[in-house]
Amino acid sequence: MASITLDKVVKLYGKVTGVDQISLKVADGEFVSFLGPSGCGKTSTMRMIAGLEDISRGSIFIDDKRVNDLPPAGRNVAMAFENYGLYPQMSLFRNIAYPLYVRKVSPTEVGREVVRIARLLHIEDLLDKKPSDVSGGVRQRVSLARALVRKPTVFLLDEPLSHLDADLRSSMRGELKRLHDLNGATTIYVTHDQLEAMTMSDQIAVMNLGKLQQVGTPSEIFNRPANRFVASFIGEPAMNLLRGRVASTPEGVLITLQNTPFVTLNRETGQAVLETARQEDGVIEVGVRPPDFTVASPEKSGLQAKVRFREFLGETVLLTLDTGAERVRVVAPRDTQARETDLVSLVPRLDRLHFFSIESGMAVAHSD
Amino acid sequence: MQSKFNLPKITRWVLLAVWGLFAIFPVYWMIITAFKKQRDIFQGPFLFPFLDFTPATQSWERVFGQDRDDILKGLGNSLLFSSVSALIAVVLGAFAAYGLARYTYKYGPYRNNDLSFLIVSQRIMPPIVAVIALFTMFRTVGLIDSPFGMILAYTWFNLPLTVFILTDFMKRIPLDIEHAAAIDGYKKFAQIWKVVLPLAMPGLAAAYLLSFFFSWNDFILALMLTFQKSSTLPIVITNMSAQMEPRWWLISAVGILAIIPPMLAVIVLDRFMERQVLHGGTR
Amino acid sequence: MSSVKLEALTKKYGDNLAISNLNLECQQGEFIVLLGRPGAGKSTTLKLIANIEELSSGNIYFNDQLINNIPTENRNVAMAFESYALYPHWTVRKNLEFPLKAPGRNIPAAEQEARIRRVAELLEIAHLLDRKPSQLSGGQRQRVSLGRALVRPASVTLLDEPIAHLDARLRHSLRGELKQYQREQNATTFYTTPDYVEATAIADKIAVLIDGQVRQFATPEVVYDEPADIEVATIVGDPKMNILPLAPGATRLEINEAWLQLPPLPPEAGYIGIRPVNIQIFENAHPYAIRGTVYVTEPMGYEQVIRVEAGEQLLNIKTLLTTGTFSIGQTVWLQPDWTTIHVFDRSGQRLKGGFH
Amino acid sequence: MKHLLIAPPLLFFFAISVIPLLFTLGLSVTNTSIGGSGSFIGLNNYAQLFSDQFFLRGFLNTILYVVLGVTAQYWLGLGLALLVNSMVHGKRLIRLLILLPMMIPPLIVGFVWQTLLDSRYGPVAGLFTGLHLKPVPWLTDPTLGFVSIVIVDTWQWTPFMFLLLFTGLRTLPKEPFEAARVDGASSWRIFWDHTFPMLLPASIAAILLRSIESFKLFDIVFFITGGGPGGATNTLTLLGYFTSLRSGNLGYGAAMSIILLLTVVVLATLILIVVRRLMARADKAGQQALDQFLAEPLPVKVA
Repeated sequence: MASITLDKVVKLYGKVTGVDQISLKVADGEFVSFLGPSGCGKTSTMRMIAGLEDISRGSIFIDDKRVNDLPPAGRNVAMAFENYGLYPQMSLFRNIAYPLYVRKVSPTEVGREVVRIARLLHIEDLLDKKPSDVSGGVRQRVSLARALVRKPTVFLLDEPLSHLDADLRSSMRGELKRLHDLNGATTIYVTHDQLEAMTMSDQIAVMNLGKLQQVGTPSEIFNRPANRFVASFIGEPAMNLLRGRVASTPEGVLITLQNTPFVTLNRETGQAVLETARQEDGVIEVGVRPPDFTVASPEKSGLQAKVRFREFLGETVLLTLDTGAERVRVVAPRDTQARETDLVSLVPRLDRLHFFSIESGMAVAHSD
Repeated sequence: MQSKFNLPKITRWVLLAVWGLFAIFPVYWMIITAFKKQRDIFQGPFLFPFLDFTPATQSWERVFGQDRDDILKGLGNSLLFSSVSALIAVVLGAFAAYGLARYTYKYGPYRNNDLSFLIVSQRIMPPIVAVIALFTMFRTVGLIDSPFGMILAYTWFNLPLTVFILTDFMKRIPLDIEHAAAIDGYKKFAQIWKVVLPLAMPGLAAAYLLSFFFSWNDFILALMLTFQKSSTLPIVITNMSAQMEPRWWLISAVGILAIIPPMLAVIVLDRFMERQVLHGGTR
Repeated sequence: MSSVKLEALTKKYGDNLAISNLNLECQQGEFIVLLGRPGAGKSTTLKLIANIEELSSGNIYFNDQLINNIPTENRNVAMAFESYALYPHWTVRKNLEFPLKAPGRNIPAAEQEARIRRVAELLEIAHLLDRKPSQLSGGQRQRVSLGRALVRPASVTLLDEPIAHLDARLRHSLRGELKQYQREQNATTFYTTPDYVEATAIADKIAVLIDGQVRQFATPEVVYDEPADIEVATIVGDPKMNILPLAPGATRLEINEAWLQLPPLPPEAGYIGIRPVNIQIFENAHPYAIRGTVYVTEPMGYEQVIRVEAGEQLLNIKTLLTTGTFSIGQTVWLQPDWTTIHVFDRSGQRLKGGFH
Repeated sequence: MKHLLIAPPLLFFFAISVIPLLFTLGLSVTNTSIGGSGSFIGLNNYAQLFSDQFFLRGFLNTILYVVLGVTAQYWLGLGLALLVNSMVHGKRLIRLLILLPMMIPPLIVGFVWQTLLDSRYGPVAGLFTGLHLKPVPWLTDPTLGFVSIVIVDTWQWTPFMFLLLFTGLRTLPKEPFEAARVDGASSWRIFWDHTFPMLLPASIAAILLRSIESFKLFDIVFFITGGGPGGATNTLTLLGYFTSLRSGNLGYGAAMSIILLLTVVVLATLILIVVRRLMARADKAGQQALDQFLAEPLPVKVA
């Protein structure tokens, strides 16, 4: 097993910058997710680590050894592809065995290893089939099995669950996490699904537009998002981002939304918010996650809003509300009385507010 | 590093250049021969690049003078037969291919696959097997040496090919797109005309091109089924050279003319074949 | 804008029954969601209504008129395909225009333009009108396909997983807008999805499809609170409802040498179901609790899902992250809340009666 | 409606394929000659064929042309397709240049190569003299004549193979090749383990098509050697033509064509069977290995 270091890695496609100066360290045995929307450069980064794409600038080290000029075979990485990348003319058995055949492992050993992995992934009865004869779920597991059958320095998994249906995806998520827990292999996992990243990773590297946005544990990413992008990309439904006016009062720093007082911050948090707002016309962006609002009757002080939709989600309801200028989403207990067109007052949880600079989008403070 | 076949770059270029020389040289030779006099042709051999002769326009004077009418007739006939028969073959082939791709046929024991095989199997039959009978049949109904007869013969010759190529293309057009047109309120004919045919464009272009090539290059059918009036370019050229000492300079000049139409066809149709029309329609 | 009645629909592919004896009736303007796993027959049902697939048997009525023999192009149904099925050789605008220009519709040019504009704004594709489908991302293509179905008035609108491939933000905002729009148009809508959250959020009524049959047809609240059988119960809810088999006549549940006293149950009870939020988890030995081993944990924001091996069972538990941190292999104790259980008979049917 | 769609090709099939075929079959059991009627002579024509040195030579030649020509064209076409496919720039132009020979009518091809290979005035002879080598009688020596025909056929039709194989290569998915590189396979192994097998369907189609067309080889030979010297480069189609229409021996010529047709059908079927066998055998070997491993009980810790 090994550690991986990216040092100011850049990928250019002609004049377009696909990956922009990414620096990152993955410790031995860590499970790290590259998370971001499609086209954010996460897959390109992984492919550069695998050696499938040239590195335009910067360096990649595996265990302190610079690997820029090594072909994929020389890096001893194992990879599972988003579209499986199975060998269509070979049986599933031969597909899984292929990396071992190439390394001239003895046939007995190959058979033993393949069957072991196949049993682990519950595909041992299908090994004589061709990839075209089995379902997408099985193909996905074969692609994983082919990566897992060797003992590489690092596992690279490119959206390995994206084509599975919901049930299988959720159970495979658990299986993968257990597998990593058992073998402790350094793993890089590419995904656009924040839930996958949140549930499985030791560390998440959030990317957007080719740039690294934040690296941290799932809890850091969720509770202290570094900027507006990370804040709205993590968590479902997405965090509400509201425009507030900032004013200094004797009690502290007062934030006003829609001309009504919203919250008064303590000195420490307030100071940072105040300083940013001073340079930006006295305005700040307030982030509130949908579960962090409480729905109260309209006479209570809070953000006044009119219910636009009420959607039943089982344990909870999702309310979409109009505040006049903005649209707000709130997740509330299902016994919440508010119906469509009702007026309500939204009261935020004071210890779970996030503040972002309007101009740069960077987080200014978190009130926790 | 990106290549699937990892030869060093220089080796690749050298290999390509060797083949390129082999492939292009005869064409080059034809072009320079077209500017030689009979005497120069029999002066050789010289050293590469074989340009040590005085260029002459003897051949072109013949092409645009004495032999003009014959050549024009041959060129016109070839162009007419090839382009029209290719068009008919593509249209009929497209409809048949659509049928084979979308419907289930059952004629006694014959299903879709048997029918396609029957149609395509005609291609296996060497023309020589049919040509004697064809000659007799055509003579009986008076189609020998007639444009209609030649177009008919070439259409027959090419139809299996177009059906073969287009069936595959029709199958690749997602059924849902056709269904969408029905949902949107259009009847079958409009569905085919507005949606299916535009989406089969690369196939139609490829099928047309190949049909055109095969008719254009045909020799044996024209040899058997024409005499005078409907002679195609290859027959005209043969007649010109049916002498003890072939006039290579003249034949080369006509040869250059003969390459132009298929080249133009390729250049025009190549872009249609490259077009990824189906891209983006479905998930 | 019709009421729809599906009567004993059956669709066979060879020997394979895709839809068997499916019945469903809905009023004009209702928003019906067909919820089911992949392969349950959701798409097939829509295609039967559109007559893209031929009925093997059964009857379809629009406004009480039998329409079995009316061809697709005359049924006046609009449909968004799961595969999108855009016309790749045309721009987005032409794609949206095509249904409006169909023979016999005679929609004035100004109204066509207005409709296209309205739908393009609703779906946030107004800036893409002059692009071709190949220049769009997957999510944008899906919105164009949805737009083509919404742009014209239709007797029935059929939407086959129309927002499955959009990003989370759009999925949430579109859900509500879509329903609102269809309500304004007074359009009868059939909508398929495998995602129960989408179904409960948007539906007037949910039809749960399993093996080509409607297992339950009711409002979202009823489907969630009173699932008709075990299969319905496990489709609606994430993570899945835990289903525990009972020995005949059992009065207690034995797992890992511990047992739990069951509440009084009718004699025909065969299974009990407990939702993951209704099981409490403890790090230390706890009275009235069964022992288990953590199989895997999944933190997600404020909450976490913990899967616990207990005896033969793998139980799902959903709780707040603040409940504690658990690691794979750790021993934990579980205590179900008996007041919230669902009871099913041996064949998996829900038992009526007040067990909670 | 659906019957109307496939009516034309079926009509053509019966009118211009089946009827002439029966007609030719009928002719082949008579001694009909041009301008005269013949009488039924049973299988005499066929019997005679097998003692006809010209026919036997032509038969052998045809098969050799197909085998040698198609083999050469396949490997060259495959090589070119791989080379061009691995290029990043200039694909389109190179492709057009490679396709050029295919666009020239065989008749012209014949003339051009005749001049090229002429032992007195041709540039090839010129090159040989320039290198102080003895000029080679390309067209007048029986063996060399045969070789020349194969070279010209390869020159003209390698582009066709290239086109089919290049298109085939372009439709192959990208991921398996990347997977193989990550799995640690060398270029050579990737070619034999993946490219070649995945291209097999396209290869089979290309080889079959070219074989079928090669059996009809006529015009190139007609114009370059006319079948000579002494029938050394004859093909069955050429013989059939000379016998039926030049010598006017329709019945005998018809019998020749029928034999040709049978040969094509038998060979095409053989190619298909052999290929299917090969593919099935590869599967079977894998299957046996698998059975052996599955039979072995293994201590596996399943979660």
